[in-house]
Amino acid sequence: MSYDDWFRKDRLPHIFCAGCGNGTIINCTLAAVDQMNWKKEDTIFVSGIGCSSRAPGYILTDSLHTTHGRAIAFATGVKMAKPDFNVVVFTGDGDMAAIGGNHFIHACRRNIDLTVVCMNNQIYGMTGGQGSPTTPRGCLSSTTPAGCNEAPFDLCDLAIAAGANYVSRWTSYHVKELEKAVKVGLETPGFSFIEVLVQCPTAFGRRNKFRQVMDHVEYLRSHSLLKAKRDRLLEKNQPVPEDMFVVGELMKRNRPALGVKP
Amino acid sequence: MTRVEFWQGNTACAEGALAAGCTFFGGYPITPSTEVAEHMAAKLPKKGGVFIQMEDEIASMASIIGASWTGARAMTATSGPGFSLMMENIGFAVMTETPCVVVNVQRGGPSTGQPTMSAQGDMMQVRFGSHGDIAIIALCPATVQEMYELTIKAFNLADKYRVPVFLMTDETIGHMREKIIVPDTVERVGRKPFSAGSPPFRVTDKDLIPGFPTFGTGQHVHVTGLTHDERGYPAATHPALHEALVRRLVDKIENARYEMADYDVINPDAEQVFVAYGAPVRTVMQVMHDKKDKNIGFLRIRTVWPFPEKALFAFKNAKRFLVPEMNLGQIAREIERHVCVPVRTIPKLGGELHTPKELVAALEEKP
Amino acid sequence: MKLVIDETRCKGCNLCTKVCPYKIFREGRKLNRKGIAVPELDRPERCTNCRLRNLYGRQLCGVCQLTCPDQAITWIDEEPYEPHKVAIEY
Amino acid sequence: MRNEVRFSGFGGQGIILSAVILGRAAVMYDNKFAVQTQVYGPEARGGASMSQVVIDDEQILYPKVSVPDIYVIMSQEGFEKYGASAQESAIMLIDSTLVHSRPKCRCIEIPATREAKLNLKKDIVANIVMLGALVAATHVVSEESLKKAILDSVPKGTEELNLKAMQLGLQLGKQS
Repeated sequence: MSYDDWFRKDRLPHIFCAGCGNGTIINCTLAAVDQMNWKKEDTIFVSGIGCSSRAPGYILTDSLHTTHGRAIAFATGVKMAKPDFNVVVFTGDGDMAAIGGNHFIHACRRNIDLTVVCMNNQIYGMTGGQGSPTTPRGCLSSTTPAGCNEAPFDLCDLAIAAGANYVSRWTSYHVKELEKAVKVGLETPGFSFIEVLVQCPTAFGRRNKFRQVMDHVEYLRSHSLLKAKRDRLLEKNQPVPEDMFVVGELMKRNRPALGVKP
Repeated sequence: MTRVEFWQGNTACAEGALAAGCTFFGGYPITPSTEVAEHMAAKLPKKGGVFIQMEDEIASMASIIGASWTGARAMTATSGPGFSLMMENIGFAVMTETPCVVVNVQRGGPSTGQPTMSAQGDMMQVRFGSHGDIAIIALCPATVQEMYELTIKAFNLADKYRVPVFLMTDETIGHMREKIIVPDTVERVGRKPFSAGSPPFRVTDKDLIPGFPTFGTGQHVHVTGLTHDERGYPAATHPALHEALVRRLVDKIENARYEMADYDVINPDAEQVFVAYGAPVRTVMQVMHDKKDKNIGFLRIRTVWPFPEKALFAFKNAKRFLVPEMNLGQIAREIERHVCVPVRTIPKLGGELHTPKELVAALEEKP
Repeated sequence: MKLVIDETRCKGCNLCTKVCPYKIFREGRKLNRKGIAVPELDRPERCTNCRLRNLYGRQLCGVCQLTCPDQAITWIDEEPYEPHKVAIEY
Repeated sequence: MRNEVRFSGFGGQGIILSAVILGRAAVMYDNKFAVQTQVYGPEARGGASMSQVVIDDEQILYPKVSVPDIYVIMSQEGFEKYGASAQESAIMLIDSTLVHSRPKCRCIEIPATREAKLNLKKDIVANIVMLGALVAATHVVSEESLKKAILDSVPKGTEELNLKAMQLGLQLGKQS
């Protein structure tokens, strides 16, 4: 079996724009799920609202496409009622960090056995490019026409502080690493959070000098700083470049978790 | 063997849920409904169920919908402010035809209002509060005994009609302790079985209710709050499909209004007719008992939504309907839509139950 | 093994042309029925997965397949299997 | 016959529990009907706490107390807020240790808190003393039922203490 079998083939091609990286992240997630040897009937995909949240509609399992920001709350109900199920949540930065921020931190605090894959395109894609809680300072969006003047969230730091067992960050360029990270997330009992920075050519790139899809992917590649490298820099008291973001496994621990398979 | 208990309304509600086989409770503390959650927290895990205190009422509603799809009988309890927060996900439950039970122990509003006082101000919100055209079922108990019985009924109706069912009680009944006779067995009506292989939202039966494809049974059902076709796939820009879906969701409830109607008609030949639900029923009963007048009729409603308007027509000589409500006349307005005689609202705000004296005064006033 | 691009799924983003270590994809020049310039294969024999997957019994690279956001890239078995002789350009 | 009993005191005296025990005695052991209601909210915690019980041989329709005929008052503030308006035909049991006002109606003074402290070394059971006195003075429920209801309701390990308190109350009630 390959991960290709996990798609609802009658639903493809999906509605994502040409060049959108969400499809890449679905591939990597399903490739990891496929390696787990999970049964389709025991695996549930849950999502909220937004581009990212259309993902479960293309996956051949029971799936729950819910209301804006609430995916993790719905998933909590599914997982608590049936700990036997493997529950994976697809969410986006606006969905999870803005309207659903409270559910996110509380799921981390409970350390409930979910795997959350956050497709962070740093903007509201589906509604047409409004600023989100992860839009970097200075970036243009339709609601920050003069450049975003608010500080963005570091979702991984948030998850770690709130108590998640597994936290990692990759980008849509790092497909192999992402696949592995999702797999570790799926294996880890407790709350696993994988943030994936993803290109959004339509809503983000167009406004922020990434007219070509590849320009943005290249930016994600060149500005990602491996955690090990960052740690080395810190060790040597060397400055960490400010315009880069850290990728890699940021937290793996074994705190008591909720809703773990009996 | 039945047994006698002296229970608070909220306890009776929780016990009713346990008797009905509720296995999942997701809630958030709010006066005056908290005792339901507390009782469930103490009892549900011992019965193998799951109690979880969520981070807010939005999450509570979300969690019970998620749990319901795994096959659990799921429930939450709240009051006005929390109920308002639940509205969006209530619409989701209606759209996705998810059975669940929501208890609203009503308190004085708007806003934080009167947390410890009684009201019936959410009767229209429950019917129309979520956006779009929805249809739901709302039950109103007037005794602690009914708190128990109607909670069980709420689970059965939710499963049968695949719709959120609301136990719209009030602080008066929720906080009152009263004698209750607990039966040793209760009736359970489960969900319509799903015939494997067919599209999950295809309806072939006259009752317009599709079978329930529980998660984990290999049906690979996609559940979405978007307008969806019979396969469950989003089809949000399809006008005819949307109309057909919303009409079905409303019709499956409204067409069954007489089937699920639950009311008592007392003195049908009377000219003056009280109509009441919830706590004010108690005051009307006191007045009926004290007056012993065949010319005073009483329609006591337990299933308020869908509204059983046929029951009003049982009073053929009615010259006037008197409607005591702990709001400014919400269900009175619904009654006005159906009858040609005057409808006298007897509103009561402030958190206290109507006194018999107040009802007698309304009864005796010159038209 | 043979690499195929599903024209019905491809949206023409050309990410594959950038991520393949062997550069076996190049931007398409002809528009298909949907008006999309589907990438073309350039000497696909150079793809390690195409050549050696059956030999090693596992996926060898597959970055293009994972990256393709539109699930348009797959490998199919060639019947009968014939090993190709190729000269690898570095 | 319908009796309407009102309990009032300050938070922590067990005012609500007294009312629940009385209602329970009537319903579970006297085969009567009872409805117990109470005032909730922050004002009932620090200030005057109040709870009421309606006891009737028939089904209780209107559940609220309109004109109480029996009062049990255990604090001065409780008296002022919930007892001062008692009608003349009512009976009022007053914890004379804590309440210095007296009503216009028939008043039975029970030094419950003092007696509980003196005889039982625990003033926490003053409410049970008052319940015993109430039953002795009014027979609103039977002594046996009260005893069973108390045993149902009090924390494990305190049964003996509470039964002693009840006996003390019964005595005080009979004397007055």
